[in-house]
Amino acid sequence: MPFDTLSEVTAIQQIAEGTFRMILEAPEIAREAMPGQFAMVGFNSPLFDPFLRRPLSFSSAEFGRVEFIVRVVGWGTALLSDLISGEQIPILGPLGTPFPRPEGGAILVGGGVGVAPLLFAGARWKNPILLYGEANSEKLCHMHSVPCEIIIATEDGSTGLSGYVTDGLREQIDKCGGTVFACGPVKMMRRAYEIAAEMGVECYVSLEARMACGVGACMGCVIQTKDGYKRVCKDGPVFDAAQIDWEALDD
Amino acid sequence: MPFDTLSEVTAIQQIAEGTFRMILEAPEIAREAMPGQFAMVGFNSPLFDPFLRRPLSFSSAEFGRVEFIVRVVGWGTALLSDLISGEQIPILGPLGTPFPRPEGGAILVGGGVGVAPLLFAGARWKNPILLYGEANSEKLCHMHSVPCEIIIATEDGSTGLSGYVTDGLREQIDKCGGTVFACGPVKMMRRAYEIAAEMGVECYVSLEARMACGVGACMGCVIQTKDGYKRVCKDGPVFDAAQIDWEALDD
Amino acid sequence: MIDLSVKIGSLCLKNPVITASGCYGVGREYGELYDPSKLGGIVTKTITLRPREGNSPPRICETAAGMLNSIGLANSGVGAFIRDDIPFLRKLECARIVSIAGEGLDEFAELIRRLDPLGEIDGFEINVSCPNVERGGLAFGTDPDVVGKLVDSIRPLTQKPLWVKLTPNVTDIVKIGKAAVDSGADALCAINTLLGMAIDIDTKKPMIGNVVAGLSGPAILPVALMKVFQLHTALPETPIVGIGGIGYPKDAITHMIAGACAVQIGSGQFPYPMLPLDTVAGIETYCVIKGLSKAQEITGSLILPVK
Amino acid sequence: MIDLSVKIGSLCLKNPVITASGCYGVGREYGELYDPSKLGGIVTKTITLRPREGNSPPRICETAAGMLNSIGLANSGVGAFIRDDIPFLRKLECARIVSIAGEGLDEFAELIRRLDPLGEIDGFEINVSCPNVERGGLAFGTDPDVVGKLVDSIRPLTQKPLWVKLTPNVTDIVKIGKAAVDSGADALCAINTLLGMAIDIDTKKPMIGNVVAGLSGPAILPVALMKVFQLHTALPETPIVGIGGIGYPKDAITHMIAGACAVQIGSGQFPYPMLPLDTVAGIETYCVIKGLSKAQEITGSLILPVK
Ligand SMILES: Cc1cc2nc3c(=O)[nH]c(=O)nc-3n(C[C@H](O)[C@H](O)[C@H](O)COP(=O)(O)OP(=O)(O)OC[C@H]3O[C@@H](n4cnc5c(N)ncnc54)[C@H](O)[C@@H]3O)c2cc1C
Ligand SMILES: Cc1cc2nc3c(=O)[nH]c(=O)nc-3n(C[C@H](O)[C@H](O)[C@H](O)COP(=O)(O)OP(=O)(O)OC[C@H]3O[C@@H](n4cnc5c(N)ncnc54)[C@H](O)[C@@H]3O)c2cc1C
Ligand SMILES: Cc1cc2nc3c(=O)[nH]c(=O)nc-3n(C[C@H](O)[C@H](O)[C@H](O)COP(=O)(O)O)c2cc1C
Ligand SMILES: Cc1cc2nc3c(=O)[nH]c(=O)nc-3n(C[C@H](O)[C@H](O)[C@H](O)COP(=O)(O)O)c2cc1C
Ligand code: FES
Ligand code: FES
Repeated sequence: MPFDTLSEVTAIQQIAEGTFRMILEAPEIAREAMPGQFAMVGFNSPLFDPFLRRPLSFSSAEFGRVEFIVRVVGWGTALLSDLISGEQIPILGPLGTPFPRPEGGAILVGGGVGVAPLLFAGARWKNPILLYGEANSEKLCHMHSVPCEIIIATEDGSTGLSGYVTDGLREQIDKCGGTVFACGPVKMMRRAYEIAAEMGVECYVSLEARMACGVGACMGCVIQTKDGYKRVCKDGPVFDAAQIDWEALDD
Repeated sequence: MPFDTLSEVTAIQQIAEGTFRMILEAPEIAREAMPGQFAMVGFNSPLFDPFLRRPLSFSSAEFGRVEFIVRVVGWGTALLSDLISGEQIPILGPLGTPFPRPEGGAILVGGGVGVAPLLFAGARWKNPILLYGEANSEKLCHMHSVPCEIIIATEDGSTGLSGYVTDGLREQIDKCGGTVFACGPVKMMRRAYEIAAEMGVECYVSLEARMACGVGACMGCVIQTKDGYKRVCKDGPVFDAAQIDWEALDD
Repeated sequence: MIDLSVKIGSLCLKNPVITASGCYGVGREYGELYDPSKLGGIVTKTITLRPREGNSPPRICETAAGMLNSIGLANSGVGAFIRDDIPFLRKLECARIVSIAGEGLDEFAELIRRLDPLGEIDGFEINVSCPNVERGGLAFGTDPDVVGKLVDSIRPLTQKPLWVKLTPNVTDIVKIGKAAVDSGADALCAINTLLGMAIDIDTKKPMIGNVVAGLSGPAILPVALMKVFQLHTALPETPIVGIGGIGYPKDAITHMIAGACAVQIGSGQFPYPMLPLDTVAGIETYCVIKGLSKAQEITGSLILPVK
Repeated sequence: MIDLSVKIGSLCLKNPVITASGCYGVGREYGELYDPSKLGGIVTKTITLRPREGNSPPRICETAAGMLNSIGLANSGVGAFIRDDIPFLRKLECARIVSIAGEGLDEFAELIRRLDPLGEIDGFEINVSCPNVERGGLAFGTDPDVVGKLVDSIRPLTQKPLWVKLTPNVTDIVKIGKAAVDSGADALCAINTLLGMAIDIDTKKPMIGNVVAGLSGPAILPVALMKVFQLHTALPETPIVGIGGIGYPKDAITHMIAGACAVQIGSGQFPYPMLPLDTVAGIETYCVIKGLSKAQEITGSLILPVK
């Protein structure tokens, strides 16, 4: 059950180039939030600037607080980055279908800020392994505490492995098997799915779409699946990658 | 000649209930600003919230800085009151026709935040006297330095004379004569004009109207005068009170 | 005690606040936040005879103080509606208005025939104004004769209230409204979205998959108020349901002052999910402040300047 | 070097940025901030035969991401215009378009007769769309036949470019535009303001003295883009001047992508007085980024989805 609350910003700090961590006091939401779920985060602006709330995945939820990792890409995220502790913003959550809890092992594949929900999964699940990729070390999020085993890759090789985050996926599946959970750019998720499919393991992805209501009421956020249009906010954001019509997805 | 500049907030401080003083770094504007003129003060909001700039009279202009005294009455003034030193906002000015510099003595009559332009006149002119009225002492602006002789009146008598600011006007005109300059609520200005007219002295008032352009281009801010509609932003805001069609003015 | 109830023809609503079609589903989702029975009523998403996939994504896009949508009447058809949603509506204790759209007069008639017997439905809203469907969309809502014929043809099929929802994308909304009323519509709902589009200058592509979309949200409030005022002035006896641009409770009150006896809230819910409920409270507070004993007294209370 | 010049029929502008009628006077006031000759052109406030006082105040009111105005074509008449403003226009080195409105065909004709001989005028914009005048306002702009007749009757009176400025408050803007073009209009300007109103819930009075007003500003950008796109699609050979909702340089570029060969900027100047000049620079930058050698190439570059 979602709650719409006015939540106080407890802390906000930059953790990478253009990326910040935001912690909000939201006890009801924190109690119920599960990895893969998200919130519609709003603004304090009486004249509708911006008009719509922004969907953000939980990167953690504990002790009555929820945490987001946000990359500034436009005006909404820029406004959020300017918040200061003590300010209050409206947030509606938890929303959406969480990641299914894996029976066996879990390989988490996070590209860019897509790592956020996977950090939450990493903290909640048993011994997952997190492959985390960024373009370069400037963009790499500084983690205050890493919830699970983590393998870092950067495209320019400035930190960790050199290359795409998916480059190491085959090896990981080989090593321990388990289900793949991917979040990040569409190209990356698609690649993760292809590798998982080839190797016969399940793959779940967390997709993005522009959202208005965030609760499933407006039919605005659909993506094409093999079973017709599905709402990212309600039927997703987590989908079985095998169900997605990847050709129809823009990247 | 007006300038449109992005000006840094040098200081901002509360000086009465719901009223603050805002000082901006704006060298070109400060150099040219004259008492009675105003600026169109804007916001830093990329999505047009609020859309229009707000007209504010200069309460001082010196050493490259301009000062405003602002009363919070709506969203725009509330946003301004939330600014912090170092932030930048766009301001266009100086605009409008200043008070004509009096030949002889000057009696300045300011009601509420209408005192702002009169403080500027008080600092620039020779020995004026300022009658300043507020509803009560909570609303009375705390002056860092009073530029001229000042007589305070509050409607509830909590500070200074008890009653309306115009109550003492007749006596002042009797005492030293001179031109009356009034700014404040319409009722107050009208009363000041009536007294001045009865006693045969000139009276200038500074009027308010909703403004879009602030420079005289849009014809949006007109008021009715005996000579037809006049633009408050360009033909005013200072008008000879005898020219105003007081019946047509809302208060 | 303020009497918040309002009458829209024969239908009595416990308060003037209704959720608008397409922005609230049938109330299931927002129903997790508060009980829809606290509202005056709800209008379901528009139902069509056959299931409709809807338009290709992206379907929405934010604009200055508003948004564009081009959902394309996505819905699972009247059969699935009766099976899946009617049981949900049964539990609601507020006016349950079903919005319907057809591609021709027959489809409207067939929809009414199938839905009219159901006790869970308190009235119909005829959507002749959705700009997103090639047939049955604009064509219907922009021609007074066609609207008249449509209402003529379905009026005999039901005793339930028939509301007609008007498009603002016409030269003279009063003509269309009058045609609907002359043919027996019980109320007019205004407005649906304004036709609009947005373009990404980087990709040079439309922001919406279907190119053309409908503009809603606070940006359109002045247009909506104008249409409500025009309709109420021309048809003072006809109940008008004001829709468009309500972002705060006070905006709903302006709709009522302009002549609406009730309001519908659409996209204002997206940034502010509790808006419908807060609007009920806001109308009550307004009555208290203004010394009104009934919310109905707000309707048409506009004070025009003496010329 | 980017070639910013654009052609609108026979008229060549040094860049695509024009200031819109009624928001810029004749350029005197904003001319204190920057030299109007740096723009592609200016459109004067609308001139009428006789002086007009205009509507009772308040004449403007802020709305969500926009504003309402009801100036009522306040101007001192064509005589005063020729006497006071023509000498000012003489000094401007950009296209000087005079906007005119009459209460009947004769008045339009008389205005053209008096203004046509003046070398300081590079073209006319026929304002058939101002919603604020009881006669000569809406009536003209909403009827294709009347618009056609009007253009027919003035076309023979001048060799100068005739632009017709369209109202968005119609069911089918293309019909009106086509009528104007068929009668010899050189370009279509779209859009004028949307009809709108606002109400103060405390006083229950309209926020605008004249009650009815015109909505402009970023709020209407999606509507304006839609109309420009419709006109350009239906009349690909006709130059379209895009107006409405431009609040940033990028908004002007969306107008051009949708099909406008030039743009006019109106109320966007009020919060952002340097917007016209910044838009010239923004268009140049856009050309550089996109590797275009001419600003003209932006016009109609919209990429539609393959169905
Ligand atoms: C389920 C979900 C979870 C997400 N989790 C995160 C997260 O944890 N951290 C993070 O940094 N970002 C996340 N995003 C993306 C984030 O929502 C966008 O970056 C953000 O909405 C951009 O807003 P803006 O105003 O800065 O950008 P603008 O481009 O100015 O936004 C304009 C409009 O487009 C929408 N929009 C733009 N980009 C996206 C996008 N990628 N996805 C959805 N809507 C978009 C905005 O919400 C807004 O309505 C998530 C998206 C979804 C759908
Ligand atoms: C020449 C001039 C000088 C002024 N000087 C001062 C000053 O020194 N200090 C001060 O506190 N106030 C001054 N005002 C009044 C000030 O402009 C308004 O209080 C302010 O615009 C209100 O904005 P808001 O967003 O807070 O209120 P809202 O009511 O939300 O504003 C809505 C719209 O109405 C306009 N508006 C509202 N009230 C007024 C008003 N009284 N006059 C003009 N427009 C208004 C706003 O500008 C805005 O466009 C002056 C006004 C004028 C015309
Ligand atoms: C996402 C969305 C979907 C909509 N779907 C419908 C619909 O199915 N039927 C209908 O009559 N109106 C539909 N509308 C229009 C709204 O009911 C309403 O008339 C319009 O949005 C204006 O109101 P607002 O400004 O409060 O949103 C839809 C609007 C939105 C934003
Ligand atoms: C204050 C004001 C006055 C206007 N006066 C005129 C006018 O005299 N003639 C005219 O054709 N359009 C007039 N307009 C309409 C504008 O020229 C323009 O078409 C409209 O405002 C939409 O553009 P915008 O959103 O950029 O403002 C006026 C608009 C405003 C805001
Ligand atoms: S955002 Fe409304 S259904 Fe998903
Ligand atoms: S505000 Fe535009 S003329 Fe005064």
